[in-house]
Amino acid sequence: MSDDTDHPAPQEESLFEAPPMAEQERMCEAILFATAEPISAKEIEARMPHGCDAAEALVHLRKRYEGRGVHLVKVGDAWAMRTAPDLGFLMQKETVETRKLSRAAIETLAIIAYHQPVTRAEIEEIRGVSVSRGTVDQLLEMEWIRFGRRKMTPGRPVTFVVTQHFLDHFGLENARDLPGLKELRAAGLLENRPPPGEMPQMGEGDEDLNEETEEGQTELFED
Amino acid sequence: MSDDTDHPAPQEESLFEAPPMAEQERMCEAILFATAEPISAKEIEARMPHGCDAAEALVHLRKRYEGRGVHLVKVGDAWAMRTAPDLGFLMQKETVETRKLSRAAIETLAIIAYHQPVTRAEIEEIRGVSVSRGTVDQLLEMEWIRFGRRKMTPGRPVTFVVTQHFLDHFGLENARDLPGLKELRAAGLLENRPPPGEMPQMGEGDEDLNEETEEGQTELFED
Amino acid sequence: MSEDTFEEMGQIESVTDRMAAEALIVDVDGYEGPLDLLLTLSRTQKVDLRKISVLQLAEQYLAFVERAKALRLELAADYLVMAAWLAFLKSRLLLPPDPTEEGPSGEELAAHLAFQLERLQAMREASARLMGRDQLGRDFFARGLPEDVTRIRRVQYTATLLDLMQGYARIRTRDEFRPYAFDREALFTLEQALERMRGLIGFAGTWTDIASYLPDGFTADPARRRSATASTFAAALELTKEGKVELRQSEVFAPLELRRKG
Repeated sequence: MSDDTDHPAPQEESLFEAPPMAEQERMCEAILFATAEPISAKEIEARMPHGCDAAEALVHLRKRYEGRGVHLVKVGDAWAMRTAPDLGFLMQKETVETRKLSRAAIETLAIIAYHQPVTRAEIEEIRGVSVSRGTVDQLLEMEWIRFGRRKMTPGRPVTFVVTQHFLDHFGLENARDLPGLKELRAAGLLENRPPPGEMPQMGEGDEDLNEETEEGQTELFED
Repeated sequence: MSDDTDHPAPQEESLFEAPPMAEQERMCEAILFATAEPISAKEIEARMPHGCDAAEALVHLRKRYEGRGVHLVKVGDAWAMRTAPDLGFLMQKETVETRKLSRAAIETLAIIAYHQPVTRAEIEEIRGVSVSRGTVDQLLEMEWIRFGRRKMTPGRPVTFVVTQHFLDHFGLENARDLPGLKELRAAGLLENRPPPGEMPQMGEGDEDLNEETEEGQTELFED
Repeated sequence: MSEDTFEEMGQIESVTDRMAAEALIVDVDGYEGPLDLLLTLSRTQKVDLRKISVLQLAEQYLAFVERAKALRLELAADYLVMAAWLAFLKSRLLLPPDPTEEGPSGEELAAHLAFQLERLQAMREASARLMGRDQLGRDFFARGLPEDVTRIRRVQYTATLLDLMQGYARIRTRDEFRPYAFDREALFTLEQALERMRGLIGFAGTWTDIASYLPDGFTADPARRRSATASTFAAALELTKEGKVELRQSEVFAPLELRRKG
């Protein structure tokens, strides 16, 4: 008992050496198989024995599952096991009937994904109509979008960004992997070009709504 | 539809050749991963393309997962993927909650520290109340106290002493280093003013001390 | 049967055209605003949106609005706003630029409208591509049999040396041990002041110096007087806030006077 405390840390470390990498890989595999939601390397590591390097083990594991019926995919800064998309046809039984999204909701989602962080006014400017509260609520409820930082423009409007859940759902590692993003940017179509004067402003009707949502949201912002 | 039943099986097989075994293995893997319940080879096969042999694919798959973090196990006559039993500890998340020792435990510990070696009867006499078994057990379990020598008095009662662990925790070299009451008061750590009407038990030395502190406080207060 | 009729008539082209024209009118509610309608109209030009003729588009839009009016269809205000603006744009595009005129030129406005249409079109295509991707729960799947992570809560008890010493002192002094604290005898608390004043304001019909509310025994000793004055003043503010009394002061450093309200 007293011996342990008398000696400095180095000895302790040698007592609890990190398991070999193959074993660490097994551990990551077990943890990932057990969870349905994406889980960060940090969280995985926290559950592994002291001294493990989850990030490295995950790289090995990902390679091991290449071409298999189940893949290790990266979702934002988290990881998850997912069945290979080409085998979807086997899973009719597992298919969950998703709520059919309205055209407005789909377009709003796409605009948020490609233009994020984007304010409600900017979405309205792009779609040319006001965005109904229900549309945004639906996307928030599905956890496909969330509030981002406030914009440093007059009124400090809230912005919307897509979530990890969104990335997971559409099999994206990163919001930068959105299809056609580069081309759209190159074509200048993701720019926020202010209209020259004397143009009718699109979808202005929702001022009060903005104010309403603005309150109480500050807590939701990271940093 | 009606065509299928009119023609005999052989022709159909040649039309839809079963995928290679590696592919069948992938399919089983994906189905097993995604299903919420154990699933029989027959059910798996029913979901695979015509001509597949799920039973054989499962044998290969089981082999593939041998020694991995996840195993393919048979549950009754169904199959399921399960994390390897030796990794069960990863499925636990330990949270340590630190709580303050109860007043009874602190007082008992204090008496043991100041009076060691001390018997239970002596502790009770000093505290004026009986010492519950749970309190002593808790301190023993924390390894802050241990049994000392038996006292050479009638009944040869066991005594309690504090441990090295205790000294380490409190940063003491020796139990004799514990400051005495007088020192505590002199250090200004303790105030010793009893509520009115309960003076009789006070030690003599307390009177002047009170005056002392009172003076000091008045000064502080006037500034 | 009906297919045969179409073929016989040999007018498929004109029928679909007619149906499209009707759809435009009947489905006016189906459009998501003027921009959406403009985008639909632009398709009849069958050119790259970058090369679109905004003038032609403006004319198409205005014709559409005229037709809708002829059919006595209710058009939302923003459709009419857009119609007015496009009429204005049309005149700007047709007339030679007036150098004295302020603001953006007709070409600039037209270019921005074309940009808006192109951007909306691009977002429509992007959303179609997004929804066309493999989706979780449809094309690929998560673990069907997730295992729960059991949370083990371990309680660790702790104490400090001070706890220990205080515990011992408590026993040795028969429980009459308190941690070091200020002597509170010279204190007159806000609660005490409030309680005292609540009892007394009933009598304060006329303006009275709040100094007269200091309790007995708190006026001679400076420390006690200071504490009582502060608390009484705070209590007076509190009662003013509650609307029970009024406070006044004739000049800086003059006595504060208090009177019952109502």
